[in-house]
Amino acid sequence: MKKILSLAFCSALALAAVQGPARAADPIEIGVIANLTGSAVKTSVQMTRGVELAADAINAAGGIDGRPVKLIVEDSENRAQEALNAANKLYNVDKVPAAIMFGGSGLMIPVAELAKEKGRVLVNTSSSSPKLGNYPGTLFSILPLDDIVGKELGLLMADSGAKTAAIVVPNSTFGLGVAEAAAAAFEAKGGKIVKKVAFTEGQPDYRADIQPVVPAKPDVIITAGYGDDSRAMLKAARELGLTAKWYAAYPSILEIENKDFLDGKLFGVDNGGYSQPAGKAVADKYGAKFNGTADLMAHVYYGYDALMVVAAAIKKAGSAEPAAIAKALPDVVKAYDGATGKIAWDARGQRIAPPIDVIEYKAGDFVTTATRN
Amino acid sequence: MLQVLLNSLVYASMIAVIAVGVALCYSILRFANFAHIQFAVVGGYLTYSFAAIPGMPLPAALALSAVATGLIAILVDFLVFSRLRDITPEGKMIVSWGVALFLRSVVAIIYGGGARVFDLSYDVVAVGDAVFTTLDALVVVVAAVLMLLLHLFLNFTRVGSGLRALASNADLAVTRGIPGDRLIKLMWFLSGALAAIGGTLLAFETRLQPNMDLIILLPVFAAVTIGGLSNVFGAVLGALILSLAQNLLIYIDFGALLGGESWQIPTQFRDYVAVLALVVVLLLRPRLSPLAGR
Amino acid sequence: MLSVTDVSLSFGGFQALRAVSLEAAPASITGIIGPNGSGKSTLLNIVAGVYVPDAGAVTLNGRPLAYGRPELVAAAGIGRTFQVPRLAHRLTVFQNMMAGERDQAGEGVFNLFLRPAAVASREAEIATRAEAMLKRLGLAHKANDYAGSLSGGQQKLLTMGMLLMSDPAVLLLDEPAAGVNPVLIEQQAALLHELKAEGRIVLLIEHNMEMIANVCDRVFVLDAGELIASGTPAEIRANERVVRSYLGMPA
Amino acid sequence: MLDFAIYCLTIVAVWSVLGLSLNIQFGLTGLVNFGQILPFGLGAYAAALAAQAGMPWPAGAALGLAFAVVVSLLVLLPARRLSQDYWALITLGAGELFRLTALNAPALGGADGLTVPRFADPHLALACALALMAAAWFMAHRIARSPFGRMLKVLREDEVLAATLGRNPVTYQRTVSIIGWAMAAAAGVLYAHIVGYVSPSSFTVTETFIVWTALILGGPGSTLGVVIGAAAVQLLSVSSRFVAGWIDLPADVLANGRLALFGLVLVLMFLFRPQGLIPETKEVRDAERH
Repeated sequence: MKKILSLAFCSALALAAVQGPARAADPIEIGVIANLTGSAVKTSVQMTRGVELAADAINAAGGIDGRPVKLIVEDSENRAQEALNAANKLYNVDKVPAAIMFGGSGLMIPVAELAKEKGRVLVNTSSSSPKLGNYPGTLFSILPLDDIVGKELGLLMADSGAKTAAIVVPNSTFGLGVAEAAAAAFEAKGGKIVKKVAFTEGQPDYRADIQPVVPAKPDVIITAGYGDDSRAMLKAARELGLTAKWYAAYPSILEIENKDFLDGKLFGVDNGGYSQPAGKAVADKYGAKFNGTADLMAHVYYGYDALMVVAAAIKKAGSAEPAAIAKALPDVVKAYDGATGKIAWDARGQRIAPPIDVIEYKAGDFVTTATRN
Repeated sequence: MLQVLLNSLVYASMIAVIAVGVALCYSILRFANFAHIQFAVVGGYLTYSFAAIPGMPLPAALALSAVATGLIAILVDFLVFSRLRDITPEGKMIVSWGVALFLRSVVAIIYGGGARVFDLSYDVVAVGDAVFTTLDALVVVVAAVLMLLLHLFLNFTRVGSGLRALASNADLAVTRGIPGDRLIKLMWFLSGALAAIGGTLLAFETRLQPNMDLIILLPVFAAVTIGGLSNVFGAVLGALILSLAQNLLIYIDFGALLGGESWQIPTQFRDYVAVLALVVVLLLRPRLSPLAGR
Repeated sequence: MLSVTDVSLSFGGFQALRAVSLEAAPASITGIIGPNGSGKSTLLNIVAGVYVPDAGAVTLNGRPLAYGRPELVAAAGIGRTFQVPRLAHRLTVFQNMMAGERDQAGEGVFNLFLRPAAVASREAEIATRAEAMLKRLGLAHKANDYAGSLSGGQQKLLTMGMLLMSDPAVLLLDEPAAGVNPVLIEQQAALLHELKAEGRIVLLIEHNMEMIANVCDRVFVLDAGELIASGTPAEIRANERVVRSYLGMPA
Repeated sequence: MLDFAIYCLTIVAVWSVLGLSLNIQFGLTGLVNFGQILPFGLGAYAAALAAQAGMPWPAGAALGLAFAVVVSLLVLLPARRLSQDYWALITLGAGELFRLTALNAPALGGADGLTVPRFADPHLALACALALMAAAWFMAHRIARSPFGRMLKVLREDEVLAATLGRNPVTYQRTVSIIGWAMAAAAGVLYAHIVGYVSPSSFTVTETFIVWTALILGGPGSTLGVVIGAAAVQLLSVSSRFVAGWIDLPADVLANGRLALFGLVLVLMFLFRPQGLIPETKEVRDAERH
């Protein structure tokens, strides 16, 4: 058995060693870390597809200075240790200069620590924890922090004339972060929060969670969340007869459970994508490659922009060395008009002042009704 | 309050249909079968697949799935458990976990990790302040009918009384000419089929996920334990008690009770009730260990 | 002196023992016989501390037993064997024998890590005794075999040996001769005589009347939870009621 | 590449400690702990909480061990009356209670968990992990080969026999639980500092059964076997990533395939080699010494 083990391990090492250091004509390898198993799989896959579309676009245009981009996709299983395993493999064995990652802060922060230690680049497409600002020069976020989006959401609610609101969010950093910022902005404009529900994700049914919201009779409901949990949550709300309007951060990542229930009653803010020409182009490519845009979520745009800015940085720096990429990144984004609109970073590499799209769900489609830059 | 009762009844129905299978298996083979709950998930997915066949009505898909899952349970017993009848109960539990892990992963490979949902149309019915759906009503009725049929089967058929004899004293039953092996196969078929129906009902109400078994593991085992592990109808009662306790706990406004501001226990603490019920019931049951009785 | 006084015990509605009394003196072998279900094993289980009697008392040298705490009863010097021998099957015969000794420095975790020398010397002492005991039982050649691989009779000898390691004042033996080949039965009988000579109290449940007649000083007969007779083996053989209710039937 | 090997070894060492801990509980004593992740998680969360409060890591370690010991006694309270399959359900429930609490208590970071300072130097992490593994190995080996371990094995084979020999099984079970849980908690403390993050998703029933797979694969009761089992399971996990690049399977199929393999290993080992790859050694007495 010892023999078999050491054999397996050695062959793994040998396999990795074959890949060796990069030469000029070699492809540039970029890592992708996403939850391909475990939970939040759909959004992760959407992000990965976005990166793939970007890679297709780059390679179709002849690559970066003649070198094609090659993606190495690793699964994080939505567990910190597996995310670290994945990042360790990408940074230490595949020696990728940069990795694009989908995952909550619980996974993103350990990987950011490792990236910092190894002097590599990590591009965040999903996590919005304020702690991510602690890795300047290592971690760059395509997604803006929750407080920005949350505040815009709160203002939008107040503008609609709503007086009372209930909060129904998952008890994650994302859900609570959005809810807090939105509630603060809403209350500053004279609104009142009448009920707050923070549910644990991963439960099959949320009827008992939504139940207490019904007697509170709010005008609007602040929500955030994605995937199967959002679908189950909306189903419970519909069955319990909630008639309030919904205000969501990134409404496209909600899984719409019943079109009629939410038609004309779901609003929200997102940054870029829907109204930008670059976003439309990505959506078209998505439709061509993945059989239509029915399941398209905003994460496609984040993934797409993530790889695009990394590629632009490599091109500008004339080198795929991580330090050069990190140095070039803040410069190239200034000139980049991407699927999620213009990207502006603060000194920590966190996205600020994103263009905000105001979105309404009408007749089964997310319609951008206004854009604030 | 009426709403709490309704919610409890619906939840208890789904748990009970799955829990009786665990009790059935425990009563005859004397081990807690983790794989049983995975049978429920497999059954749910099978119903989903059969229903996708053009022209297949949902009830037929459900029946097919029940039969198929029953056969899978027999197959698992033939391949695994029947060869391990002599090992300790805890050894069997570990093995059954292995089986569950294997099935769960295979389901995930075939269907992917994301959730699947049945696209059902149903209406919402209001009773005073409370609401329920016609689907809820269907779930409760199906569960009740199944339990009634199981009761009639176990108590008023020759095969059923054979099963009961096997459960109360396997050695004696076999020496009296009751065909033990065939009855054990029947037991597996029954519990597999029940699991499939329970799993499908759960999927109707909520969703299908490969790891759904982990979500309902505690409630199901708590229900079975409350009912007395080897008592089939105790499991039904256990499911009702547990479900009621869980829903009441999050319904009661403890803040107002204590004269303060409204404060309720967050819903996610529901599962604490299941675990606590499990522990308390186990503590209260005397003389389980060969050394007990002190 | 081991005294059982008016002991009664019922399980649910079933009266397993009804006011049973008996006494066993040091350096004696006392037999308990009776048909299956007569309450012999129940009585043994009470004396061994497994069951708590509903009424009555069991005393050893005047001190009542810790009912319901078999490990305390064992520690008080009452050793028992089982009809189906209980052994650590996946330990060697020698290791089983070593486990029989109660007072072991090496069973304290602190000693184990802080006083390894004391543990080692005590272990060597016990090993010497275990070796001697195995020789005495005629099992020395099996020392390194798994206990589970012994024959039934050898296993019964081994369990007796394990008890003797901690020098019990009382031995409760549950059908030591059942299913054992005649050669080993003779060996057992010889061992019992030795134990008696050492001044121990031996209580013996047995169906093998030859064994009873060979070794016992006094015999008590149980039937349906009640004591129906007592006396020397010869007296018991002559007792009409005993013959009718027990000995007359094929055992 | 070397860094990756160092990281892998570190992870293997940590999981070996978990395996050794389960081994003295189940392999030696027969205690079926389906909540093995509980002491592990307690250690990890204690390290995280101490770090959050600005305390140095030894404080976290001490806190973790203390938590584990206290909770092991609490969970063991009912054990004296229960047979092992019930004990399995209780520990399973206790592990889930812990996870639910971590998931729902804001002070414990909720679903998003807590940050822990990471080892600055991977070599240091490896050294610490190896040191802990060596200590656990030494303890486990010493116990297995001692009179104490002998009585534990008697207990495993037959609790009634142990009582008949004048031992109180509960006392021994309690001691074993305290040692085993403290060991697992120490592994948890180290794990937190290696991964740099604790969150409820790292402490699920699945993790418990990864340890079980390692134990059953390696050989219950065998110290060496368990370490080899843990190494096999963890390295299989890591190396399957390379297999993915090789045979071009989707990552999710591979990850699930790996879990399916673990399940299969559990079942097949029970069916065909219940003693494990490296069976427990028979303690033979050398007659020539005397």
